[in-house]
Amino acid sequence: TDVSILTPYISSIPTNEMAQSFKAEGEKRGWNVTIIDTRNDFGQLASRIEDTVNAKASAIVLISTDPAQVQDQVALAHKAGIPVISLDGAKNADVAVNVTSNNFDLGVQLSEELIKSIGGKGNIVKFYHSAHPGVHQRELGLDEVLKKYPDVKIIADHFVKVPGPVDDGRIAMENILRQHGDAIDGVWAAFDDPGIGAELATESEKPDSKLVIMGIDGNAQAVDMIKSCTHYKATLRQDFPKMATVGAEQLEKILAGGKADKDELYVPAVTVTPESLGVTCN
Amino acid sequence: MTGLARQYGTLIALIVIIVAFSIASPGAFGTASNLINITQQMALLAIVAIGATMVMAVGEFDLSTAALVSFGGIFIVFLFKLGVPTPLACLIVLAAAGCFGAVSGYIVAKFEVLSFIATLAAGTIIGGVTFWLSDGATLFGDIPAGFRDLARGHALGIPTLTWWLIGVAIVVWLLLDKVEFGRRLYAIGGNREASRLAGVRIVPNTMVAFILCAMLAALVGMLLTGRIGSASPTGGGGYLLSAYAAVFLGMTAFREGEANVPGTLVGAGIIAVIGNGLTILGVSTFLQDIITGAIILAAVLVRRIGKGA
Amino acid sequence: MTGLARQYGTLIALIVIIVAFSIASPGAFGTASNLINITQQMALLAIVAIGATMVMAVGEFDLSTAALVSFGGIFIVFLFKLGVPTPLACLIVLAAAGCFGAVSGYIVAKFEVLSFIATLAAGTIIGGVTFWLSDGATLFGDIPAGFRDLARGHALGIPTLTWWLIGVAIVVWLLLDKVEFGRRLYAIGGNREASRLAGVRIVPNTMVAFILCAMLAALVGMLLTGRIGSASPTGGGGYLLSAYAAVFLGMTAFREGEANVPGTLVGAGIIAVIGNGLTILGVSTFLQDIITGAIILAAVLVRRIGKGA
Amino acid sequence: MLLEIRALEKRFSGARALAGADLAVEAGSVHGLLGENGAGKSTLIKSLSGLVSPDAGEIRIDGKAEIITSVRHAEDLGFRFIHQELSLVPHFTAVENAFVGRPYPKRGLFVDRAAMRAKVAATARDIAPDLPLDIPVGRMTTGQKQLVEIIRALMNEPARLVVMDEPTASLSDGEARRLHQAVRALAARGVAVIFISHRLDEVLDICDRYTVLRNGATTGTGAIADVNRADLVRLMSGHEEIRGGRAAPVAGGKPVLEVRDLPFGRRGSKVSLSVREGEIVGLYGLVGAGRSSFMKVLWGSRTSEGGTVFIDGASMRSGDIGARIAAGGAYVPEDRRGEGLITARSIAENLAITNLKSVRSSSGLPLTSRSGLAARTADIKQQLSIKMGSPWAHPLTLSGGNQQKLLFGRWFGGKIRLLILDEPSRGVDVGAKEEIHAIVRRLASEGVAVLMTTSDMDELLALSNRVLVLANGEFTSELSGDELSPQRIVAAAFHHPEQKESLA
Ligand SMILES: Nc1ncnc2c1ncn2[C@@H]1O[C@H](COP(=O)(O)OP(=O)(O)OP(=O)(O)O)[C@@H](O)[C@H]1O
Ligand SMILES: Nc1ncnc2c1ncn2[C@@H]1O[C@H](COP(=O)(O)OP(=O)(O)OP(=O)(O)O)[C@@H](O)[C@H]1O
Ligand SMILES: [Mg+2]
Ligand SMILES: [Mg+2]
Repeated sequence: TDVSILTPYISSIPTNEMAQSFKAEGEKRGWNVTIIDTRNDFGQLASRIEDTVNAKASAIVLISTDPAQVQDQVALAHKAGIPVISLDGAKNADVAVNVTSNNFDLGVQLSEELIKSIGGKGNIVKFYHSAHPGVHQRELGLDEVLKKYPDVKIIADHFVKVPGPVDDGRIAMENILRQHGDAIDGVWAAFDDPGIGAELATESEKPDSKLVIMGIDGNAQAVDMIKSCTHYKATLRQDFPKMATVGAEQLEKILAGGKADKDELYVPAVTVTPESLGVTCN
Repeated sequence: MTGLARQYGTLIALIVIIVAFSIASPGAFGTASNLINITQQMALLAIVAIGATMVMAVGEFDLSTAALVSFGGIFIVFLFKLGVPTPLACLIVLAAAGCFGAVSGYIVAKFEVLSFIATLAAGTIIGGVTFWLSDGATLFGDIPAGFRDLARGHALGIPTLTWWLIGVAIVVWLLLDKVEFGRRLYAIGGNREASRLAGVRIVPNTMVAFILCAMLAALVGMLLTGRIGSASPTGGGGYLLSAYAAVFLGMTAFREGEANVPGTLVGAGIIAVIGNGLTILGVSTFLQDIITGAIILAAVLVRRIGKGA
Repeated sequence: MTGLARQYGTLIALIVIIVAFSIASPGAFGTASNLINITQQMALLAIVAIGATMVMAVGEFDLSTAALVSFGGIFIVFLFKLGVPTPLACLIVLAAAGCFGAVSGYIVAKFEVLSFIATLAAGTIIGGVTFWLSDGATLFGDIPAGFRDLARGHALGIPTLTWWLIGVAIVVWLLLDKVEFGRRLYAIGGNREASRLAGVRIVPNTMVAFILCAMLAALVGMLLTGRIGSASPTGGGGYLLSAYAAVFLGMTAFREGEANVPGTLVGAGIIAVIGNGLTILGVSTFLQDIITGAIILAAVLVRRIGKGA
Repeated sequence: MLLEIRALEKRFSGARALAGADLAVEAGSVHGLLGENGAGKSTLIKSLSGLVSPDAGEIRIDGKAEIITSVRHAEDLGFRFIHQELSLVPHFTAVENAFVGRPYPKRGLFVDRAAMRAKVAATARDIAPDLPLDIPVGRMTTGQKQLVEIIRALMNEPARLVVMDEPTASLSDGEARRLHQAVRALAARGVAVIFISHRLDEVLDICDRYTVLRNGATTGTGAIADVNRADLVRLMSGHEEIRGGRAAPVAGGKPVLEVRDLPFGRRGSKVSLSVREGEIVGLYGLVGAGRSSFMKVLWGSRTSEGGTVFIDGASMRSGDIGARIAAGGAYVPEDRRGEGLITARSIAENLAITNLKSVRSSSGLPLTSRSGLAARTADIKQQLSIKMGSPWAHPLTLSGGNQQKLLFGRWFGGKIRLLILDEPSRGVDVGAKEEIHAIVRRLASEGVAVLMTTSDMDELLALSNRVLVLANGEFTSELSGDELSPQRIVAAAFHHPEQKESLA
């Protein structure tokens, strides 16, 4: 059984974790799993799906991609009888199942958490990357929450450049700190990488600042920072290995001739905080 | 034998690669339908590369092509969201891209600024405009099916995208090889000062090359949007280096040191075939990169080794 | 006045930009600590660009620098995970990068393959190796604090990264401007055939330029890892075009058409100052791109306009 | 015998460049190496410099057979070369160029620029006292570049043999004479010199011995004292020299080129001149006098403020080359490779680029036809008797004289009213030079006005009806009829403009 994992974002930590976990799960089941990455390029992603269909693979796993972004190719696979499942993507008529944490909900959760920790009012800095549809959903979550808190203001925002999001976030935060300094109460990072950059910047530029940084993904470096009682106070860890496991189970059913349990399965996210890691900071 | 290798080394490399993959995977790679599909997969890259070929023919470089691909994709969806009908929207996008190209070409030709830095700056500006049009987000929806069909489906058993490639390749090949305009471009690229002294007008000719290159890049942006049904503000990023790889591979293919359309097609073909073949063989991305790099090196070295002093 | 603009246009552009930002934001931009911080922010980019300057001095191009930056970062963490001690690990990374550079340089100089395509292929291969070393993942952990301190903190009030930049800039400037080796590189870059006729040995000199460029890129990869505490297999991607933008800006800064270290520093300075200043002023990212592009264009046009024929 | 070459052979992909060339050079002598374009002179000396490895034959140095493998090897043997193609680094100054590939003077680890400059300046004092040493050679004139090459070769003391491949091709009489003195001084010190030149009079003047090559083989060698010009020409070409006389201008021709109050020269003094139908006006001056610059202003490739240029009464806008071509202007630039030929394109395209309309497949469509290109090439080839193979070959495969003819030929087919020639026969052998002169005379007799500049006094006298002399960017005199003698012309060229205020 040949299973192809296709994604444009293999070097991002969550995508990679899902891909590697899925590969391990698949190999446990005796599948031959190949990972194909297209370096942020959707045109190429479309081509690679076509190739995989032509190679008559047994199944396709799309990771971190909204199937609508490559709709025709997904439909092509579906028509060719090759099941497509999506991890951290979106529901789609031609996709058997999408296993995900709801990105919009993640954004809402993060925003609530951050705003709570700064006391319901104050200034926040936003790091975002709207070019990625999933990450963009989190931003929409923030917008939704902000409607409830008129006293919370975004005083600076930064579109994070990839590749190199950590250093880009760091340089941006250094500069934002120079302009706004102590006026910053919180940093909202749509994913952990720029949050890590923001923490590094704060450490070296304004170590005694009271600002709070929160992000999404459960990136190991971010978790480490949370454990070390830095400004980084929380990250929402999507349970990527779990998503991969659920995905593999679903795919196993489909390959055995069955059907997926539902067209969308949610794997809840876990909040990582100093408390949850068993450390007390003051 | 070595003479042949020197003359047509890169073309031979392409053929060798195709034969090798066909033997390795006769059922999947070596089928007519897959080979036809490769032409569709290479189409967008090849069209960008053909545009770049014109700019390289005048001896310049356009680093803003990738930004223009993204721009084309985002701007057309932006116009669709405003309710502009398909034909008009396409014209507006092409005209806007043409304006960007005209400005780059004018700056490069008139002020003799190095095209590398001028078009890099132009690309940054165009990228900013693209982000601003889209708010940095991937745009979905509101794309008319009629527009999408320009980049989907088949006609006479050949994918529509392949038809686009055929059309563009023929037109630009005629322009460069048969029409007076092409003679002037190659003359400027060959020796700018000599051409100027012989009465060739540098500025307008260079500008037209940049304009056409920009329009083709924007066209690819639109076709890409049609193909995948969405537009990302960074969607064209992947086309820059590989398009130039195709042109440079092509420069070693037929006429030594001159960018030319048939060569560019061979170059784009090599890149597309390697990607397709290795995926079909189930080679992982990391290894694919290593093999792709090695094959490209081998393709350009074929001509060189044994050339002697 | 116009004479001055022509001679030092790009340097003047840098000064004008700094003055303008200082007026717009005296409290945040125009402070000593911010200006010092800019030198730290530009350091990594500038070191890559200085490496590229050497390759450009021999008239070639190295597109594998970005891949080498990523490689340097991933490979050092990979070695740390194997328990290799810091000094040895650094040496191994530099040596490995040097080997990649030597191969690229040899192919380019010996077989006269266009460096654009040869180093693009080399970069693809290096990228594949990097992905393979890291399984495509960002590597984190096991980085000794001693190593991280090479890229963090201050000495004598100056950031450590700035010291690195100062050191590298002085060494390469001496190499290129004061030592025979540099004269040979510029001779080859200025007229390869003439240099060959004069008995300059093309292959070894070109190779050394590529080797040093590769080592500097890998050094930047290591410093970046030290700075951010993790390494991504695509972490160097952002350095390619901006490093060359710095070099090309610098070529217009002092000696017309020759890549040179002081010029490259000015070029990198312009890019860093714009980024810093616009962020401090709270300009949105999209507008930042547009303004950055426009300023770079203006900086190179300053020299050109009014130059006449 | 310092150097003996015996039966040297070399083929380049089929073509024979050397077919049994012999050459023997004694220490302390100046040896003239002669031959038509393509005879193999450059190939012969390239085998001495290690750039070409001969297929057969031997090279003996001090009686010992030696295989020269590289440029360094040749330098170690004490050989210095001035190659025919200018080999300079454009960004480098004269001083920097002089040291490329040579050991640099050093202070500690670092290159000692002051010592470099002092060394170059010392050599330059004798050869070219006026040469600017500190500007990039890319901004120098061809003649000045040539002087840099000469300085570079003469600067190094331990030389045993200096080979000069056409060192005087773009020097005018003044500079050439200084070079001749330097060459004799070298010989007096015991250095051997191989001197390649197409200017036979200078060879007769300064050489002790000669060797003539024809089709890659030696056809004669001996002492200069035993031969005259006619003998040399016979050895080179196998037939007698043909020399045409100066043509008389068309009687009552109307002015074609008229220049009024054109500011020129560093002090901006105004120039007026006119050239009539059938007239050949020669422009003379020393290296760097501004002859080429003046022609470029006339042609519109350099812009100027004020003044007017008329062709057949129509005023030409400054900088508008197209208008000049439309009015029947034609221009042959000085630097064949840099400004003349598009070396990467075929001969046919080089001949058509000035007039693409003439090779259209049908007059209404801007399509270039291959047969049209071939036909135009065949036509021009026949008119100018160009020796060439396929029209699709690249121009650099032709000999220098034939390359030069391409630059004339590309203006054929349209009407030619004004012909501007900058060094029309640089590096061209006696026979081809005569053919080119015949072309110029023929055009003039058809009513074309010709404005020409040349560094070659023979050529100037052979063609011009009238001579204008430029010194330091200013016109210093106008000579015609009986006034046309080398002495008067050179005297005017050395004149300083300050003393000649009234003439401009
Ligand atoms: N590298 C080369 N490849 C092919 N043919 C060559 C090469 N070099 C020289 N030739 C040919 O060899 C012959 C001799 O050329 P060479 O340059 O030695 O002539 P020359 O006597 O120096 O002529 P000129 O007076 O024009 O300089 C010519 O026919 C030339 O075309
Ligand atoms: N009238 C002038 N105005 C401005 N610049 C001048 C003028 N005359 C000469 N120059 C400058 O002086 C140099 C000599 O120019 P030019 O090429 O015209 O000399 P030339 O007489 O043709 O010398 P050569 O015999 O070496 O070709 C050039 O660098 C040119 O820019
Ligand atoms: Mg010769
Ligand atoms: Mg001249």
